[in-house]
Order: sequence, then structure tokens, then C-alpha cells
Amino acid sequence: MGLTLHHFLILSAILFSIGLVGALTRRHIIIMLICLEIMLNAANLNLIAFWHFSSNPLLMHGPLFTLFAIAIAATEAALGLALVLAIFRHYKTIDLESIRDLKE
Amino acid sequence: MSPVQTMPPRSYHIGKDDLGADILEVAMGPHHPSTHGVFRMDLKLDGETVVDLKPVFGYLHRNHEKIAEDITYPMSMPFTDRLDYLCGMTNNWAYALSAEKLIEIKVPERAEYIRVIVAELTRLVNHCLLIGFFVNDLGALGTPLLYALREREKILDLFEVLSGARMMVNYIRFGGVRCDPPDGWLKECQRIVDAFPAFLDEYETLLTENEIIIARAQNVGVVTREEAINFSLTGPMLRASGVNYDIRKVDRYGIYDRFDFKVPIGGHGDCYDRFMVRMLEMRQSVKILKQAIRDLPEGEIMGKAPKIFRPAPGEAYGRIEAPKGELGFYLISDGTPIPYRFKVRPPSFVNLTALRHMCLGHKVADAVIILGSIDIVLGEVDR
Amino acid sequence: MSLIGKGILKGMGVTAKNFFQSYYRKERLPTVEYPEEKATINQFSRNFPFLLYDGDDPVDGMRCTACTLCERACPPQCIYIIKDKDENGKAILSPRIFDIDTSVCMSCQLCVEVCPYEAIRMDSAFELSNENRFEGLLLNREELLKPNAYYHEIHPLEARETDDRMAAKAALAEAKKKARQKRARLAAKNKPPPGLKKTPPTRKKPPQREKSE
Amino acid sequence: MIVAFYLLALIAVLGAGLAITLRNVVHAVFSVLLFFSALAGLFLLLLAEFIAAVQVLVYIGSVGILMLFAIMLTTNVVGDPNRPVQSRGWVWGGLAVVALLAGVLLPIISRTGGQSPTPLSDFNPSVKQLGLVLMDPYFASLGVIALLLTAGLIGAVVAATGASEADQAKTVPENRPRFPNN
Amino acid sequence: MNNYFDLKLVELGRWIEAFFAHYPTLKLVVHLLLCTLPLALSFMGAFAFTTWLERKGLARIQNRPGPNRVGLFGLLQPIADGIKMLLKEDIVPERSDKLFHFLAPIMLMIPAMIGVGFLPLGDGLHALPLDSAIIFFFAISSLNTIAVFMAGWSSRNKYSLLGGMRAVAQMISYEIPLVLSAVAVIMMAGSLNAQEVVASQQISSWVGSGNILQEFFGRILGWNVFKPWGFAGFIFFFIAALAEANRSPFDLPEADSEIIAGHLTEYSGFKYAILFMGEYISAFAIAGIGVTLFLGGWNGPVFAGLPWFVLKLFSLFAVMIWIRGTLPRLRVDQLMGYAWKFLFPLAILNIFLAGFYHFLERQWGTAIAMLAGWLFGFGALQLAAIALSRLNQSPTIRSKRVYQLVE
Repeated sequence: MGLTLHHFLILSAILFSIGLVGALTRRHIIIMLICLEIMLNAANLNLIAFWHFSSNPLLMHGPLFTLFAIAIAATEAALGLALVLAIFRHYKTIDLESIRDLKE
Repeated sequence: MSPVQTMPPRSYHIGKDDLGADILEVAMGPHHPSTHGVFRMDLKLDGETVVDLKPVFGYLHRNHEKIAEDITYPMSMPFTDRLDYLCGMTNNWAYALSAEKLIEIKVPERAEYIRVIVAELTRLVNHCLLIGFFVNDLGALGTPLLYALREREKILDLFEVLSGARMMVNYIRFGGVRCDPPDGWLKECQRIVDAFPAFLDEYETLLTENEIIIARAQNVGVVTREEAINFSLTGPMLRASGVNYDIRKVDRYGIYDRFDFKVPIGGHGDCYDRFMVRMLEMRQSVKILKQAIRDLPEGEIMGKAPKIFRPAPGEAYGRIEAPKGELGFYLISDGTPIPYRFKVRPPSFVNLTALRHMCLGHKVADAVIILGSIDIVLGEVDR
Repeated sequence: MSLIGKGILKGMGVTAKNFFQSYYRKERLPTVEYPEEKATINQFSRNFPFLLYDGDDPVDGMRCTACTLCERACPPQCIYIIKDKDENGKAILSPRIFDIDTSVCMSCQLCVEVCPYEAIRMDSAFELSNENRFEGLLLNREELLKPNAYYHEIHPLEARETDDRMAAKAALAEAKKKARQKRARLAAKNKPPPGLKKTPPTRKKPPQREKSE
Repeated sequence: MIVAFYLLALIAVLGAGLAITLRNVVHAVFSVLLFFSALAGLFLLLLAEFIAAVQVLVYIGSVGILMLFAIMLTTNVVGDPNRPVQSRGWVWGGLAVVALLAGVLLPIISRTGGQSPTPLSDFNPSVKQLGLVLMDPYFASLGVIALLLTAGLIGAVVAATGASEADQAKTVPENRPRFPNN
Repeated sequence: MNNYFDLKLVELGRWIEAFFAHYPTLKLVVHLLLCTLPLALSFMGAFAFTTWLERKGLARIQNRPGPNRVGLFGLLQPIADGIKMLLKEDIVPERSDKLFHFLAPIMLMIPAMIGVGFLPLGDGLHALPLDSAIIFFFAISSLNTIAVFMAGWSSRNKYSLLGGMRAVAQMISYEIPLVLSAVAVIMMAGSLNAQEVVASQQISSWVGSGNILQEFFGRILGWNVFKPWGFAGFIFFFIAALAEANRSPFDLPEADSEIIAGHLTEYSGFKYAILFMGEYISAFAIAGIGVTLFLGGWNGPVFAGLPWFVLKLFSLFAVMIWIRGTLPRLRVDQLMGYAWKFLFPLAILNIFLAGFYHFLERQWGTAIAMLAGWLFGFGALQLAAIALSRLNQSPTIRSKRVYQLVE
């Protein structure tokens, strides 16, 4: 019973949900960004799994889009952390609970 | 001359910086690998930049001046070797000079020439050692230092043959020198002095144009002319800041007026200038040595010194151009053979006072180099 | 327009030169492998003092007359002399105890300069370490005494000078004694003059640090 | 092959789980790095070598370290023990996600049915094909991604330092005398 | 005679595996062991030898004989050091992060060992023959940044934190020029596979032909170093490799004259030895990749294959030792400025140069391309270097200082 697509889909679903739980429940901004990364990676895993079991893998669609996804995720992480720095410098705390008010 | 942009430090306040990261207090402790001997710097660092610096020394204080008030004048001559243990001869000469001011003793010609030869040899030893330690602080893992030590060994062997010991020479007496150089000594000294410029060229190709040293040492630890004079710096540090003040030219003590030599003057007063000024001074010392050995007269080496050295009451201040700066001895005698007051004016102690001013605003790595460029020897700083 | 890394390359050239020359040029590899090969000690180097004696019997051939000049001239005060007395209390001109604490001595050679009788000289042996910290480095008279032959062996030039000086002094003393005897004989022939008592010039003794017994 | 898959899956789930629950943020980041490397292993399992290499290079090499830098620049790394790790309504969040997982994802997965599980070992996709595909039909998107990356880079720099310049409105006392260049 | 040595080794491998022919799983395990075990052991042996080589080399540069007490010419000195390290007490600071303090040395060894696997040691000798080996190598080598951070962070002391942060910043900023200078080679070789890169570095027309002379030079003149963009790329690659492996002019993290031993301060005993070994083997790995990309991997005139690779590797390492004996250290901000404002733009320019060379070669053949490359290409790089150093006031451009000698 070789590896089938189901294995990978279930795994990426579980990982996605773990990421989502983390994002929703943790109060530390950086941990939230980390969970975001976990969710994105779960999606990548899905993409590659579908490409691997697709009918004509030589078209290279899977790796192509994963490459783009990784590039975007990296930029997003960089920007996210820059914003975290700005928030920390302004509010002197990075606890999500206390950062509520939009204006000063 | 490209404008020297001294890097203005971000902020001088002590305490939290804008990112809220607190100030790091680091004690570059007594036995830190790069402090020359037992010397501590209490640094306050903001990230990498030095915000405050407090030099702490006294670890090597041996109570030299108080002991000197218990023993007779000639008995404290061997103690002067222990002041700046790298150049024993110049310490002896400074003490002898001030003692000879207390009692007028005619120093014979041959002794004067030997004193000049021996002092210039110590200047060579001190300067090439300093450059070795300075580049070692820059990180060059000891290669230039070991070349310097190799040259120093030759000169120390000369001292050993002449005075019996390599560093604790105790060679110069009031009114002359202790013993005559044995016959082979002058030929050997001539050979070493002739071979020295070759070593200096090799040292210069290794160090002066090295881009990394230029990048690390230029515009670091800048001391302007006025600041140098206000801090009463002396010696190569003063001349690197552009002040033309060399005691050999100013006082014309001994027979320095007979030799023609130049005094190198730096333009920027930063670490690189101090390093270059010492390099050029070594070449001038070789020039003096050549002239001194050439016309060394015959004759006896000891003036008519009284058996018991009992000067009339009074005071005297003798100073010479030691390799590190102006080394002075201030003696007050009250008619007995024992000095009433024996005060040493060490050059590296006075130069050290400028350390804090030079290091503020620079990085930790620069603070280490600035300390290296001041050329302190703790025996002299703590006395 | 200089190549960017020219200074660094020239520096590397110097180290390369040193690397290769250290294989064939002696001057580039001056290290001495200490325990196997020893560097020659030059005859002028000095380390710790030792006492000289002529002839073969150390005690009575000793030149030192316990005049304690060197004890007073020693800056760290590390020499300790007690004069010798024979059985009926008359002082003999030689030290019963002559100790040098080599852990205190800083080998400054002042004692050699001061000594009028050429009795103390500087040795150049430097392997002196021993396991006993206190008594080990305190050398008493027996350990300090060394024959004149040993002195000739370690400092040949200096030893010869000292011997010539001693010989000249002895000859001078001989001539003076002969002259005195001649004068005495002459005076004994024509009525002996009253003996004048010559008092040695009194010297104000420099303040003596009290020796801790 | 199955054993490798289950092992890597376990490590991945462990890494992600730990990342959420650990109190010390630095430990959380290290566990996420473990998660990323497990994922790289899975990509290798799926014969997407280049993507595994990029994953290691981008995620573990730079994003991980970016996180560590961000933590270094902001304080309270260990997180004060008295505050609860999760925000207040964490129970409801967890329940919502589980409901989403069971209700929506799993049924869809079960309906897709297995594609033809092509035997794993017959083809080995080389980077050259990816390069060719990247060049001819998708060249425009490559350009767009490049622009996006540069914009992101500049944006991050402005965001991070911009804020600090504003704080430094107060002038820096010019106390070191400018060296008169003689 | 060529790659005779490698074929023999591969045959030996096949012969051993033949014993387990009828247990497929065992055969797989043995195959894996044969790929990795000799590699690991040989590189640990190489590590021991290089510590001796380094101490002897540095000593001879400094006019002293170097270790010669333990064994003949001091050859047993590394073993003596190893035993000493084993016996030394392993002190773990009390408030440190025990788990990560323990993990850091392991985390440093992993990328070093995997990185070494990607090197094409000989014709058939390639531990991890991945299609995208070079990119994987750079990915893995970025792992030891994390290990250095872990070491610096977990020992919870001022100096190691300072050292750790310096090391991380330095490694990140030198990874870019490292990868970019490799990109030029990959672009010209046309593939990421290490074996193909090596194969592309021999003049195939000459190697096939009969006469001895062309055979001899064919395998040398093909190396990338003799091409204009290859030589410039090799210089940038080597400088970045020095920084990546924390070697001499950039050994900021363990700058003993400033912060005691950087992230290694709190390590003692065998953990320190492992960290030390990890550093050396990652330096080996990066030097190996440098040899593969620029110095023609295992190509060599008479006995191509493993001997040539080892010879080039150790000669590159000898140059590292030589540099360590001469050059002083750069300051942190200069080091960063040098990477971002000097090496990075030049590496990009080098890629354009390679493209220009490729186009010329297509049009008018290699001779003209070589000529044009060396004249214009190198001139352009030199001009760019001068412009850049003038831009950020680097030391080389500052006017030479003149010192008056006054009376």
C-alpha cells in the first residue's frame, strides 16, 4: 500500500488547523506570525502533493507555484516583523491583548 | 587632506537607549587578554558603542617613592629599572640626570656617548615592541609581535653583554656609566644597527599600507592639538597630534645637540598617526646610533663622583625624552645621603588620562586599540 | 590606480618570505630547544652573588672580612652578616654567619661595586629552583663560598682583572710594609720617637635599619 | 517509504504543536525550525528537490533567523509566568478550528478520491525543466515576483527604521569637536 | 590513468555490497553506510591533520618551530589535544539554557557533515548525488548560523551574546555574495548538479584528442578560474567563504582581543572540541565547494579524481592559514559595510560580466571572448571597485598621509 494522496492531504489539514489554533489563541505577536508561517507551509505541502500525484508531473506546475508561494511568504514575514518592531517601539509592549486602540 | 569625519556618537545619555535595550556594563578586567598588564576598564556599552569608560589601575603599585625615602640615592638606582620595565636604561639615565643636578658632576665624553647609544637602543626596543602589541590588539595573531620580539632579542643580548642583565640593567651611575663596553661589543652593536633598517622596511611593507589596519586605525581615538596640550600628553602621542615638542631638542640634555636628527610630526592625531610617528622615530634613532657609534671617543667612563652621595639641601627636576614621553625625576634633598622626597613623573600615567576622552563614541574594538596606541606599561603607571 | 588589495598582498608576501626562509636561514628561526640544547651564557651576565675564597680551604681562605659595607649598600637589604669572635672575645676579620636571601635579592650588583676586598662576585648560574620555598632560597655561608678557580671559569676576563688588581694591591702593601720596617729599623737605630696614635676618620654611620633577629 | 513519511509527519506535528504551546518564545522559534526541516524532508520524499532546497534556504536560513532577531530586539523573551499563555477565549478558538477541520476539510478530502498514484520512482524531475517552464510561459510572473520582493524589502526597511527616526527627533548633542583639517 | 583511483574505490564499494545481495534491506543499509561513514571518518581525520598543519604553518610564519614534542614533527599533537579535551571538565553555566546549550554543538556538526556530503570528491565518489546539489549546499550551510546563535544565546553571558549576535549578522550578510558569486558559475555551467559543473570545467575537445600535451592541458585550462568572470568570482567567493567560516580577517565572533571567545566562551571540554571541529569541517565544506565551482573539482592532468581534489582542498586551506597569520581583524560595522556596499554589487556585476562573456563566446568563439573578457570585464570590475570604495570612503582611496620631519 504505497503512499497515496490522502496521506498528504490529511497531514496538511492537521498542520493547517494547528497553525490556525495557534494564530487564534496565542497573545504574543511573533508567535502569531509563526503560526501564519505554519499555515502557509501546510498549503505548500498540499500543492506539492497534488503535483506529485498529478497525471503529467513534467509540467512542473506544483514546484512553480510553491516557489512563488515561498517568495511571497518570505516577504510577508519580513514585513510582518518590521511592523512588529514599529509596534513595539511605539507601544513598548507586544502583548496583543493590550494593543487595541486604533488612534493614539 | 580628506576631511576627517569623526563619527558623532548617537547619544551620550546613560540609561535606556531608544529601543529600550539597557546599557551593558562590561568590566574589561585586570587580566583581560588585551590590556597591557594589570589594568581594568569599566565600560558602559550601548550595543557596541562605548558610552562611558572608567580606567581603574593600582594593581601593580609597589610603593616605589616611599621606599626611596628610606634608602640612599645610589641604592634606589636599581629600583628605577622596575619603573618602565621595557626600557630600563632610559629610566636610569633620567634618575642619574636629576641626581647630577643636585651635585654638579662632570660626566666624561665617552660616558655621554655610551648613554646616548644605550638610550637610543632602548627606544628601538620599545617602539618595535609597541607596534607589535598594537597590531596584536588589531587581531593579527602575533605575527608582527614575534618579528618585533626577534629583533628585541638581539638588542637585549647587547645589554646583557654590556651591563650583565637583559632588562634590569642598573647600568648608569651618577657621573658616568658602570663599566666599559667589552671590545667585541661595539662591532656587534654596529652590525645590529646596520641590519635594523632592513627589518624596518620589512615591517613597513607588512603594516603601513595594509588596508585593514588603515581602515581600523585611521580616524580612531582622535586627539586635536589643543586637547593634546591640555591633557599634557608627551612623547609620540603629542607629536602625533601635530605639536613639535621633543625634549631631546628642547632641553638639549646630554650631547643630543651634536647629532643631527629630525622629529616626525603627525597631522591627524589618531591611532594611525601614533603608529606611524613611532615607526619614523625608529628610523631617526638608527641615524643617531650610527653617528654616535662612529665618533665614540676613548677615555675613562666615570666622573669624580663623591664616595658618599650627600647633596646640599635643595631640589632638582631632571627629565629626558623616554620612548613613551617625558620621564622626570623630582628630588628634594635635606643634606643627608637619603632623599627627602623622590617623585617620578611617568609619561604613560599622564597619557592614560586622555583614554576616556578618546574612547567615547567609538566601538569596543576601538577602545582596545586606543589603549594599545597610548603605549602604557603598568609598572610606570602604578609605580 | 592601485590594485585594491595591494597593501594586503605585500603584507602576505612578507609572511610568505618568513615562512620559507625559516627553513633554511638560521636568522629566521632563532628558537633554542631549551632542555636539549642550551644557549651559551655570556661571561658578563650576572645572576646571584657568591663569596670567593683563595687556596683550598673555604673558611680561612675567605676574602670577606665582614666589613658589612655590602650589607648596608644592598637596596632590598637581603644580606645578613654576623662578625666572628674567637674564644676570648677578640673579633676575627671574617663573618661567622653570611646569609643572602636569593628570593629577595634583585641581582643589582651594588654589593660587588662596594666591596673593597673583591670578596663578593655575581654568579651566572640560573637553574636555582628548588621545592623548599623558604629555607631553600636562603643561602648560608657554606653554600655561597666558591673557589677562585670557579670564578675564573665563569667570568675569565673579569677574574683576570680582579687577580691583577689584587696582585697590584698586595705588591703595594708589601712595598709599604717594607718601607715601614725600613723606617722602623732606621728609627730604632737613633732613639725611637713617641708612637702617634692615628685615629681612623670617624664616619657618620648611615641610619641602620634594625635587623630583625 | 511509508516509515519515512510517518516519521516526518510526526516530527512536523510535534514541531508545530510545541511552537504553539511553549511559553518561552525562543524555544517556540526553534521548534518551528524543526517543523520547517520536517517539511523539507517531506518535499524530498515527494521528489521536489529544488523546492526542499529553497524551503531550507528561505525558511530555516532566513525567516527563522529573522524571527530570532525580532525577538532579540523586543524584550520579555521568556514571557512573564503570571500571565496565561493563551489569550482569554482560547477554548472557543480551539473548538471552532476543530469543528472546521472535522466538518469541512475531511469530508472534502475523502470525496476527492485518489488520483492515479503514479509510481514514485519512474520520473526524476530535474531543475532544468522547472527552469524552462519558469522562463517561457511564466516569465511575466517571475518579473512580478521580483518586483514584489524588492518592494517588500524596501517596505520592511522603511517600516523598521522609519519608526526609530521619528523617536530620535531630539537632536544629538554635537559634543565632539570637529577636527580642523589642517 | 585518469580517475583510475576513483573507479577502483567504486568497484570496492560494489564488491562489498555484493555480499549482501540477497537481503535487500541490509544491502540498502550497507550502501548508505558506505556512502556516509568513510566520508565522515576521512573528514575528521582531515580536521585533526589541519589543526596540526595550522599550528605548524602559523609557527613557521612567526619564525618558531611549532609543535614538535609529541610524536615525529608533532604529528600526534592533535590526538593529544583530543584526549586533553576529553579529560577536561565540562562546565555548564548554572543559569544557562541546558537543552540548547547541549544542542548547539550538535547543531553545528549537522550542516558541516551534510555539507561535506555534497562535494563531488571523485568521478563516482559523490555521497549525495542530488540534482540541485549546489543550492542544497548553500541551504544547509546557512544552518550553522542558527547553531552559532543557539550557542551564543543559551550560555546566558554578556560576551557570548555579543559574540553570537555579531556572528549571526556576519554570516547572513556574507551569504549573499557567496551565493551570487556561485550563481555566475552555475549560470555558465548550465546546471546545479555538482558533477555536471565539474564536467563542464575541462576542454572536452582537447581531452578527447590523442596527443599528450593537449590531454595534459585540457584538464587544467578548462577550470573556471582561468576565465575572467571565474577569477573575479573566485576572489569574491573566497572572501565571502572566509567570512562564512569565521576565518581570519573576519573572525569577529571569537575576537579574543575584544570579547573573550564570543559564543564559545561558556563551552569547555568535549563540547568545545565538537564546536571547534564543526567550524573546521564547515570551513572544509565551503573550501570544497569553492574547489568544485572554480578550481575544476577533481579535474587534473595525470591522475584526475580524488587525489587532485584533496590537493586543491588543502592548498586552499593553506591559503586560509597563510591569511590567518598575516591579516588583522575587521571591525563589526566595517565588516558589514564591506559585505553590503562592496562585495554584493561587485558580485552582481560579475554575473553580468559572465553573461557578456557567454554572448561573446557564442558569437566570435572563445579566444576573442577570453581576450575581451579579461580586458574589458576585469577593467570594468576594477573601475566599479574604485567607484565603490570612493563612494563609501574606504581606506584604499584615502590619500597617503605625509609626515613632516621637522628640526
